[in-house]
Amino acid sequence: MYKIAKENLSALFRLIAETRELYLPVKTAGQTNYAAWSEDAEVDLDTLKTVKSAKDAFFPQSEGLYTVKKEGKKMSVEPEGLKEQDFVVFGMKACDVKGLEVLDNVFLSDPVDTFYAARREHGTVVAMACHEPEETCFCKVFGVDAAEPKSDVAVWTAGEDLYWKALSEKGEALTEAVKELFTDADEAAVEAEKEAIHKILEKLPYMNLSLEGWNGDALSEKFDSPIWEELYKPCLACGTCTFVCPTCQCYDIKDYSAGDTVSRYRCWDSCMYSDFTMMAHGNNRTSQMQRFRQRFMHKLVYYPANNDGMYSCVGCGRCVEKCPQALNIVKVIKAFQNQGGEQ
Amino acid sequence: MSSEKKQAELIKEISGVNPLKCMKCGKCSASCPSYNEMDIKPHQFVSYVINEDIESLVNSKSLWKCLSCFACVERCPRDVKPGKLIDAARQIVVRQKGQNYLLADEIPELLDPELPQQLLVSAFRRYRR
Amino acid sequence: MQELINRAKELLADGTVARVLGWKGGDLPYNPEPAYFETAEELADFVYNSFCGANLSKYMIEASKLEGKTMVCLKPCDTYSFNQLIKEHRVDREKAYIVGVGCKGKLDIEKIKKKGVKGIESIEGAEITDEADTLKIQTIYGEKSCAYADAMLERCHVCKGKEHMVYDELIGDSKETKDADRFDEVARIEAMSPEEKFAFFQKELSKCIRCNACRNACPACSCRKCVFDSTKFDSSQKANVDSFEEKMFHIIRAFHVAGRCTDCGECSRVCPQGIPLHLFNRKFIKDIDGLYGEYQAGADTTSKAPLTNYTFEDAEPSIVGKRG
Amino acid sequence: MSLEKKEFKPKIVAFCCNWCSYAGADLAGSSRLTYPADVKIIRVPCSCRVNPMFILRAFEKGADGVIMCGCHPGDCHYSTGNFYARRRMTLLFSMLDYIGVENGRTRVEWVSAAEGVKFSETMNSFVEKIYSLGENVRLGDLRCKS
Amino acid sequence: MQRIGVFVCHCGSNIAATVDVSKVAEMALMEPGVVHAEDYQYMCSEAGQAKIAAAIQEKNLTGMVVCSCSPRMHEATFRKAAERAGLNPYMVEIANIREHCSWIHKDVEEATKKAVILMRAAIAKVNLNAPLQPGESRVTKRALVIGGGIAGIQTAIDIADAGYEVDIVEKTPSIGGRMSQLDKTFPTLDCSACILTPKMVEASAHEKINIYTYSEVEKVSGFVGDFTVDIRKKARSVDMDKCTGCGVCQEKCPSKKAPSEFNRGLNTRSAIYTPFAQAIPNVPVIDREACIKFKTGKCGLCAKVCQAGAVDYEQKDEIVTEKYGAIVVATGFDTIKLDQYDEYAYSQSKDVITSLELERVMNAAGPTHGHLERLSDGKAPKEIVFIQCVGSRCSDDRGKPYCSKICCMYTAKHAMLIRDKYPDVNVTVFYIDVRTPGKNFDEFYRRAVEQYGVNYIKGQVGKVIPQPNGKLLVQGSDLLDNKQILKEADMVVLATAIEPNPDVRKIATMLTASIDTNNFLTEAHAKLRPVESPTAGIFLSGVCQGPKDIPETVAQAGAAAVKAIGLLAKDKLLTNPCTAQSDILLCNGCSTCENVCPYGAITYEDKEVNDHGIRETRRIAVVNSALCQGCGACTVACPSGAMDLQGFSNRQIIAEVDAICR
Repeated sequence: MYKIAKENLSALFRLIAETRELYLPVKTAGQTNYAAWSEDAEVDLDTLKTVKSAKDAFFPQSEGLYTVKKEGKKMSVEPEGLKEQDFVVFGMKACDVKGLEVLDNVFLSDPVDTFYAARREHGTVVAMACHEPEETCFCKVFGVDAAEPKSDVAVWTAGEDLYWKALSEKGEALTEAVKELFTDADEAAVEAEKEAIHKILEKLPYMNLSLEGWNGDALSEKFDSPIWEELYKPCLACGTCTFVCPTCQCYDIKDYSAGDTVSRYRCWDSCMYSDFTMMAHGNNRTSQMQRFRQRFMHKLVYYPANNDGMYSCVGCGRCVEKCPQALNIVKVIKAFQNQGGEQ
Repeated sequence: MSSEKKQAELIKEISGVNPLKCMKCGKCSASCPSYNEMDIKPHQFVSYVINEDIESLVNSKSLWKCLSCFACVERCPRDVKPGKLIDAARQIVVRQKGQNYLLADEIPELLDPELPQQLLVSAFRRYRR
Repeated sequence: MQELINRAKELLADGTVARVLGWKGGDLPYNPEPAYFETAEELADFVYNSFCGANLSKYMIEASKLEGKTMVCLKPCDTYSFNQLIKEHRVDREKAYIVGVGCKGKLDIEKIKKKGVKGIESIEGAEITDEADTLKIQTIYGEKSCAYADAMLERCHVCKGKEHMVYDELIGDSKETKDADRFDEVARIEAMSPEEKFAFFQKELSKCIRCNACRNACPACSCRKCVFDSTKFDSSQKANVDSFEEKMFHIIRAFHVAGRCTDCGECSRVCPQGIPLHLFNRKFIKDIDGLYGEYQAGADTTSKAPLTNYTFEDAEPSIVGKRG
Repeated sequence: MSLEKKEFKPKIVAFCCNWCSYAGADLAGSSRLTYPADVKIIRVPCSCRVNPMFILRAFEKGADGVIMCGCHPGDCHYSTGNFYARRRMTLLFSMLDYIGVENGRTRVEWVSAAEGVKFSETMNSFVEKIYSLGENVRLGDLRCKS
Repeated sequence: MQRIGVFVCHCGSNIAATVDVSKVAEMALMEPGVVHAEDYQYMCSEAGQAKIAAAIQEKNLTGMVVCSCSPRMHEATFRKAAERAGLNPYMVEIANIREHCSWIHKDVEEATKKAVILMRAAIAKVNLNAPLQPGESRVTKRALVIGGGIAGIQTAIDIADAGYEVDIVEKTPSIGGRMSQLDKTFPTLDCSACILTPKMVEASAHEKINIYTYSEVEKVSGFVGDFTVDIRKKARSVDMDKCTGCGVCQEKCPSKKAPSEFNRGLNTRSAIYTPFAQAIPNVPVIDREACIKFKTGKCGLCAKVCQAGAVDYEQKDEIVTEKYGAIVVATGFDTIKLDQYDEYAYSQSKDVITSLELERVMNAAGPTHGHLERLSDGKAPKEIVFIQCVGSRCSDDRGKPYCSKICCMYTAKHAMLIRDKYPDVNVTVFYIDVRTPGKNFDEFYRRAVEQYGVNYIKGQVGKVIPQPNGKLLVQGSDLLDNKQILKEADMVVLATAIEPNPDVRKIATMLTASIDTNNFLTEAHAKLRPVESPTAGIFLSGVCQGPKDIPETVAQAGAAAVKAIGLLAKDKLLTNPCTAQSDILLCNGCSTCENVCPYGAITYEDKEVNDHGIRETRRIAVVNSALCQGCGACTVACPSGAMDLQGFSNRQIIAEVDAICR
């Protein structure tokens, strides 16, 4: 365990950035999101939740796949290179780290997504314990400990210091590279911080949410429930919940023509969109109710059914905060709880 | 560029006039109150500029006989405005004397019995900055 | 609020309406959601408080297709949107029983949180009947307070007035909240140098994630299929690959609603990234007012919209450069 | 960065209505009134056919200037088309100005079928303006800048 | 995928001298969809068209691009050629590499590059073209002639002689127009009335011609073959059917102070009046502004003296709605106002008059009964000065930039007539140029100089100064003698510029006919289609299209009639298939498009739709393709992009933009 005074963090960032790309929460025009570090970036570690999750660093909102170049009637294809540069994502919360596990299950199982795999290989995650969790958090429900982030490096803030602990080989390597800025520390302050966090977590309103009945077996009864018909009504069909979510992994593949070159890229898609999975004949989900249901069935039923009971929600609460019409996964879970007896 | 051509271009630039627009109607000469005093007539100013014979224009009597009353400028149907051409030719002379612009203090020095008063007034109006 | 519930029960009971469109209480002190109620029992969950910011008029497009009338609760500003939708034949006036509800300014939870308020347990002062100027907020990190006006949505500071443009009956009192000029912010940007303007919008739009919340919440964006979703224009959609795409999207969106936008402020309210999207629409409104005469979309259902109208003497496009 | 500076050759799109401005451009041609080859004309039936999307699209794909020409107000072949176009373009240009795009990059001129001279003068002055503004970097998709 | 052929025309050296045509053809083959490319000397020639036909058939082309002159020139030619070879004509696009490229650029490399880009844009468009089928519309076998001067009369007679109904709408109480105001005509010196009156009578007596005098066109809708026109018949206050034309009312009318329009205000007329003796119809109108009955309610003398009981003070304006297949504009001209020409003292002296006023002065029916006298004091002038080009050929905004064309000849006529009748009068003409192209014209002018001794001075007049003795001091220049001339004259005559009738602007707007900067109506092609407006079904007759003398006007009137007859002779017209269409799956039914459609071509219907499985009834915009003229206003007004224009679709234009910016 090492520590570094908070006021020296910029020196730390500068040092990391010398050898690696560094992504961390940066405030732009009033909002905090993960972005590349630079000398004049306004680093913001105080905001608990960035608007978008850190998923961008491994699964960018859009990324090129290959480019087709036309010369006369001849064409040549140039695949996009894989990530080769080591990079660090600093400040991820335990929930977002858990989100990566969800993505790993999808992208690293056969067939392996090489773009994602390369990013995972070159990325080192420095995760940060949640100093002051908020009422929208419910990570505990999905087995996440906000005080004990599991990643390459874990850091805690306590008093005027930041405590640093490498948890993996990649973490050790990063620590080695920046050790000169650290001083040794004992675990007392961190333990106290962890305890304080756990105490706060107990008080949060959503922490005791029950997931009873949500598992792979309940598929058709959940699917056919009339509750969806009521739940979806306020939904605007925007993609906010999916785009801020640390686990949503659907993407669309599109082409962009710049005249003599055409680039194929992928970009996040949202199951809330009317053209999600649009095919030549149309769309297999014709109503917003069906699209709305898809999102939650996927998170709470389909995904666990295929991944040994692991949910593809991590309880970060971003959708709770950001849905324009105040819909969210918690309301969905609760709605079924209340009606539970009827099924 | 020959010096004649340069001078002609300079006149066009100062006056903002395109002499090629002239259709040789003679209304300028018909309007001119100093016509009889002039050796080169107003409608001829245009041809002198077209022919790049600025030397003759600058040395003409007309240069100092034009009252700058601008009757020709007002009445020219083709926007050629011989009055402005002659005015520009005068400015070339003034500039050659090393005087880009006139100052009120300099007027007495320039006074010359040959020079019409109106010219001074109009020159002052035009070249004062 | 009780008055609203009672009236809703009456209207349901006497068959005037088949359902009520209002808000249902949430599970946090600040997250009520738009909801339909079909029975008196369901109305137990009905709420109407200062967090009911959503403009329900757009829901009436779908509700107009349902059997029977829908009682819809519209705030004064929402009624402009409803009128505009009538004008565009998107809602059926006959299918709506409009209850004009009072408004004393709606709250923006983001603004409260931006003040560092975390772990909210309860909020006092947000009920429609409350007269308090200050919100008392109980959090797990202690009690906090916040001036009501400081927590109001941007649109409420430039409120168009508390008069309903269309309604069947009015319930509840309103309180004037306007304390700023609607066009001040636009004028401030107009006064910037091109470099500053560009930097300002570049920074704001760089946050855009193309979630389409602004479009989908907008009552003027009522297209069945947006041009950005259709293949007709070969236009980009949902990806933000290049910074130009957001500009294109927001400019075209603002252009498409120009002369139709009532300035209801939903776009800015719903933006998860807090982009002041109203600045686009309001620029057009300011230009239209200045160039073609004052026009308030949704003030009526018959007037000709500025972009489907003209006069011989209209300003030339070159005026843009001349205004300086 | 390479020190070699590529000579700036602007891409300029001109939308011309079929009845007046396109004919005006034809007249400029048959009168041999030159203007720079940077200008490429797209024929549309009327200025009111020009969608703001087309203009932004041109910028997206790398245009440095877009000019729209139509019949003089009151002379529209379809009576009213250019009146609507005038309002649309005024608002669009104002918006582009508002977001910090140099307003010299867009222009509307009314050119009749008889105004070959005006057409060529307009194009000359517009191209000159675009040269003075230089490359368009504020609008445009980076993928198109190769 | 289309199979596109590209044909590059050399146009002799017009294109080939500045554009490397074979390079263009070679580059064409690089483009997607292009399966054939060739260049040829004259693509529009028979041999060129044969090459096109051969390629279409041999290579199974589905689309083609011709890189040639302006589509306004030969698009129709190439489309027809394609159609003959079995290709839908709307699968043809033109890349204009002549007017927009070879003629304006000098550098071969640069011009070739541009030509290639223009070609690419056309190819990109054709790739998205779809075959279109023109619709059909009917032709109403009736023509409308607006204006009852010599142009309108001649056109009407020619159309009527071909067997079609014609209506003439004339704004003033009588047909006859400017020609009726003239005394003699050049170059034969016939009496104007003697040759015009028979034409007027012929028109009014023609069974196929119907004349609306004292009437104006109020509203025009529809399109070629099927115009609907509202004509306002202004209240004449005299019953046309009852009036016998005896003229007693005019004699008895106590209000005789109204300036006579016919005599250019040089004398007055009664409030109830026919403009001139030979007026057709010979039925007076009451000028309600001047009439005592209308101003005060008292009088009513004309009604009392009218034995036929024709006077009707209660008469109201009447709107007649009529359908026409063709419309001919013959609105003629007026002289310009001279209030900006102070130097000629027109408003200061009664003895400075315009040439048209001189016509009235010299006319036996005019204010001086044909005696040449000064209007100030009635004295016979001894010295007359004519000033040419007053307001013509003027590049400032006081006058007109064009040559009025008729002044040189009528001035020669006036000078000659004066010298003939009053040999003691000196006539001086100040001219800039004397322009006499026309049969027997120069001979006529030379006669004025040689036979009649008219003094022509090359030079313009600078100013005219009225003298205390009543004379006019004319200060002019003689450029040939290089001297300034001061001349005392008794009378000065100004050859005032002519301009199109001011009403033509309003009429052109109603007809959607285009107009040039001088308010002359634009012809479809300056050389090849001089009597047609670019707007189909609208034809031009007389000075409304440009300055003309009488023989030219009559010739053009006949030409316009032939064009109108050609149209009326058809039973059906093929309509432009490039019309708007609404996509029922995208349409919101919001009515925005309807609001901007100038033709009322858009209506709304409740339609059953199946939107990928969602079945519902929706309000959908429907375009009447017979009414739609394809302007595209609706396509931009439509926020969802449901409205699109065939032949100029969103995707086509975007493809062109992309190709150009590539």
